[in-house]
Amino acid sequence: MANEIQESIARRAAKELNRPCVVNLGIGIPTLVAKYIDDEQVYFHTENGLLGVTDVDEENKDPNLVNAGKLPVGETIGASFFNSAESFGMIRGGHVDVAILGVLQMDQTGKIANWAVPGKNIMGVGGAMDLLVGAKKVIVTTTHTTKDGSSKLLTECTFPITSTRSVDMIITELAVFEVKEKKLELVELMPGATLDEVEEKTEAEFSIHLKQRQFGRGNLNEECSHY
Amino acid sequence: MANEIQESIARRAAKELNRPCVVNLGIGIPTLVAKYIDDEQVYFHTENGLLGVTDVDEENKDPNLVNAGKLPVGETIGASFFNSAESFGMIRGGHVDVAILGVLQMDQTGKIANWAVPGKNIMGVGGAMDLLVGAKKVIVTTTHTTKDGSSKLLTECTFPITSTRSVDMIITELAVFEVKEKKLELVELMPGATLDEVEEKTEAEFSIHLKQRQFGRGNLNEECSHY
Amino acid sequence: MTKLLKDGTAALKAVKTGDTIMVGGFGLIGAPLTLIDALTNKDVTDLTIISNNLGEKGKGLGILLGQKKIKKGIGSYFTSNRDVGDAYQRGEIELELLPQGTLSESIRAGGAGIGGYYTKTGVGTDLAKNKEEREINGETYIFEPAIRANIALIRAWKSDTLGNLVYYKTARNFNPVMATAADVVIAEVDEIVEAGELSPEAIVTPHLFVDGILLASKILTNEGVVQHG
Amino acid sequence: MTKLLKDGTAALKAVKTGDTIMVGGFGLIGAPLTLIDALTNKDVTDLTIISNNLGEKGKGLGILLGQKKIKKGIGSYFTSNRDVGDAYQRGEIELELLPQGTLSESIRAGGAGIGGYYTKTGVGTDLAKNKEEREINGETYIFEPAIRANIALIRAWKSDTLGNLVYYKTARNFNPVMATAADVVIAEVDEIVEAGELSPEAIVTPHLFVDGILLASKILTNEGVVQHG
Repeated sequence: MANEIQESIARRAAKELNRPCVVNLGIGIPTLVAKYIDDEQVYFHTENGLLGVTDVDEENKDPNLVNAGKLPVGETIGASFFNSAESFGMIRGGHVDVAILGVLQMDQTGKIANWAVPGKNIMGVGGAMDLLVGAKKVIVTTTHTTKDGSSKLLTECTFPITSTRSVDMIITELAVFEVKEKKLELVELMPGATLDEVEEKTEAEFSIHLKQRQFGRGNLNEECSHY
Repeated sequence: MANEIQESIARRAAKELNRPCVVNLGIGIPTLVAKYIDDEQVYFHTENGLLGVTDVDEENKDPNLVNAGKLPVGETIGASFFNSAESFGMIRGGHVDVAILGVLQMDQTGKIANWAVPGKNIMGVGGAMDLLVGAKKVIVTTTHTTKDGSSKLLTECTFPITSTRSVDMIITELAVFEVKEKKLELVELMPGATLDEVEEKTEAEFSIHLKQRQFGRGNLNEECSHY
Repeated sequence: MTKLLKDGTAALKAVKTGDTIMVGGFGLIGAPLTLIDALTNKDVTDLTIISNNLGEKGKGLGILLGQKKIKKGIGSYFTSNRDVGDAYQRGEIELELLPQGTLSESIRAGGAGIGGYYTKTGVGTDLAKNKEEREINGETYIFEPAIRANIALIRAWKSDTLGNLVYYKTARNFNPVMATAADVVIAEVDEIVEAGELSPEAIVTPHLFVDGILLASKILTNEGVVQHG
Repeated sequence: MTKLLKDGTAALKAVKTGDTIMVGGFGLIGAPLTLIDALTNKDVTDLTIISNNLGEKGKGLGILLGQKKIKKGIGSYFTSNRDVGDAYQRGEIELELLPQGTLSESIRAGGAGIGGYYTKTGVGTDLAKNKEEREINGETYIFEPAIRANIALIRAWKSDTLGNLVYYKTARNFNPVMATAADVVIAEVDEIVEAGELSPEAIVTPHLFVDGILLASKILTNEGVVQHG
């Protein structure tokens, strides 16, 4: 069940990617997004130094070819390798079109917390903060609630924020929100979800602008367009 | 005649290079220094992006292989190419052992002026200032006087200085000076030169510490040593 | 192959009057001669040109200067073209002179999302006048802001069909950093190869930096610039 | 070939108690496992280790941690080794956490003679506490100082006899920037080739950065770290 929830979120996120597009996927649900991309015009970037990440078979695993989660990956035809400073130059410099990230919490202005928990030692941040300030578009993929059923979409984050930048879109198993001028707009209910359920499970304030959405290929938008 | 003067200065400068050593040569007399290096342990760096500069025959000239003076050069076995930002990172970061540079003027603290002339438009600086702040050791090679016979070693530069950093050594057709704690020390008279002549043609104050010098190979010094 | 451009006119579609344009090259070496030629044929003016030199007299960017299309030049060595000094004397062009290391580092910073940085280069000289100083570990540095442009026109050796680039010998110079620091990046190349033909470990400019690719028709030879193809 | 080192002991000749040491790698991937092993066998302490992670539990730099030789760690992701948190709780180790992009950029700055720089990364977060803010073009940046070390221990794929280096796939990571930012740089490599065998255009680390070369005897495989040769 948990798996099907994650897969549905990932499947929905995949529809947000125009072509061509350079995408950085966080660990967890974001990693699943790649499964729902079946063409070559989405280029996956991993911050440890590879543009052109792809799946790898068990028998072709290379211990020195991994993604940012240190999991074995493959390289596409036309892939390139670079060092960490160059990789984060790409990220901070605005050369990565979309980052798809998991979160611990989000607030109603679209700020997220995904790197530290209060009361525990702050031991790791990795590339989370760089992706938040640098990616042209940030999409959050997450379950709507924590394991104990409380909302992850809060009035205010109680965990340390990752950036003052608001994300652009939040995709859960119940709903899709866009963030416009630091306000949440509910734009879509996920299959089977009701408005009542979303309202009940969302602490953050949001407005409702449900729209009929069309997904296509090749309709370049500003995040993903090349010249 | 002028040529023999230049050659004698270049020949003397070549003796200052220990092995192994990474050296950047300015245009003019410094370029001649390479003629007096007959082994492979001196590696010439040019700031337009090549480590491993060497001479090139007329028939092997490549229009896209040049030094910082835009003159055709060759590449040694084991040479490498890099971009301008990387090249100046090497220079500023202290990875070039010695820079040998020409000057317009020097003062008695060892500061030099080699990029601009008062009253004319300031139109070019190139890599002069970067080499001055970054090279571990800076050697000046120059004629002792200007064409009209006035000293290039002045109490104070009247032309705009290239850096607040003092150079380490000054080699002219008459003498060799070391710069110690921002003071000039005459350490050597060039063949045929007299102390009287040096004193007469030098406006800058200097002390005299003439020494018998020995030149050898392989005696690593701190500027050129590798681990 | 969506990035392949059919000619110089198509390549410069995005260029407008008033734009800031980075142009690769060290003199004519590694300069995008085909794209520069197209720029001289395009009806745009008031350009700010960021390039190590403004070409040579009557060559490369020197032609653009003669057309009075350049409002301002940012570079390290304008001395290579006497016309620049003359135009400056006549008040026809504004100039900003930077040490070559500062020019290349500021462009790199612009491409890497760095707002500015501190360098020792130039401290205490005429080029540091009015620049902010800061002591770091007992040494004096000056602040230099990052540089970005609307357009970068660069030259590479080979591009694959995705836009991954490698460079030839000292024709590399400013091109890889300029490829990172403009909203639109057009690369003129000697050769276009299939994706997969360039070694993934040897690619210098990954394709995400490159928006358009044009096969070069002006080539620098020992006999000067020649038209090719 | 003067840079070739005969074993780990010779390679670490310059390492002293109290030194700051950069160690390449992203976890164990691209980490100089042979040199780390030699470090665990050397009688030095009070080390400051600059590395993305402090290894894994009981592996790589994790062994050095267990030996209490590390006074301070500077990195971006200590979470990969639970022992780090425990040592921190017991007050045995000081930690400085930086965003991964800031860590790599500060090292690059240290190697390139840049005193410090302004980045947007981390602005307004707990990691920016007490860091200087500056507005540049209407956006807020924070100041980050350059980072250098006494020694850098890195891993490359191939070295030629001069010390020119190329790297293998994602084992590249922090290694090329660390190669620029220490007084003494030792590279552990899988293979040593003759000068001239590496393409001059594909060399990632020119030999002027490299002081010593050691042929690797600890290799990361799919089955873990194995001893070789």
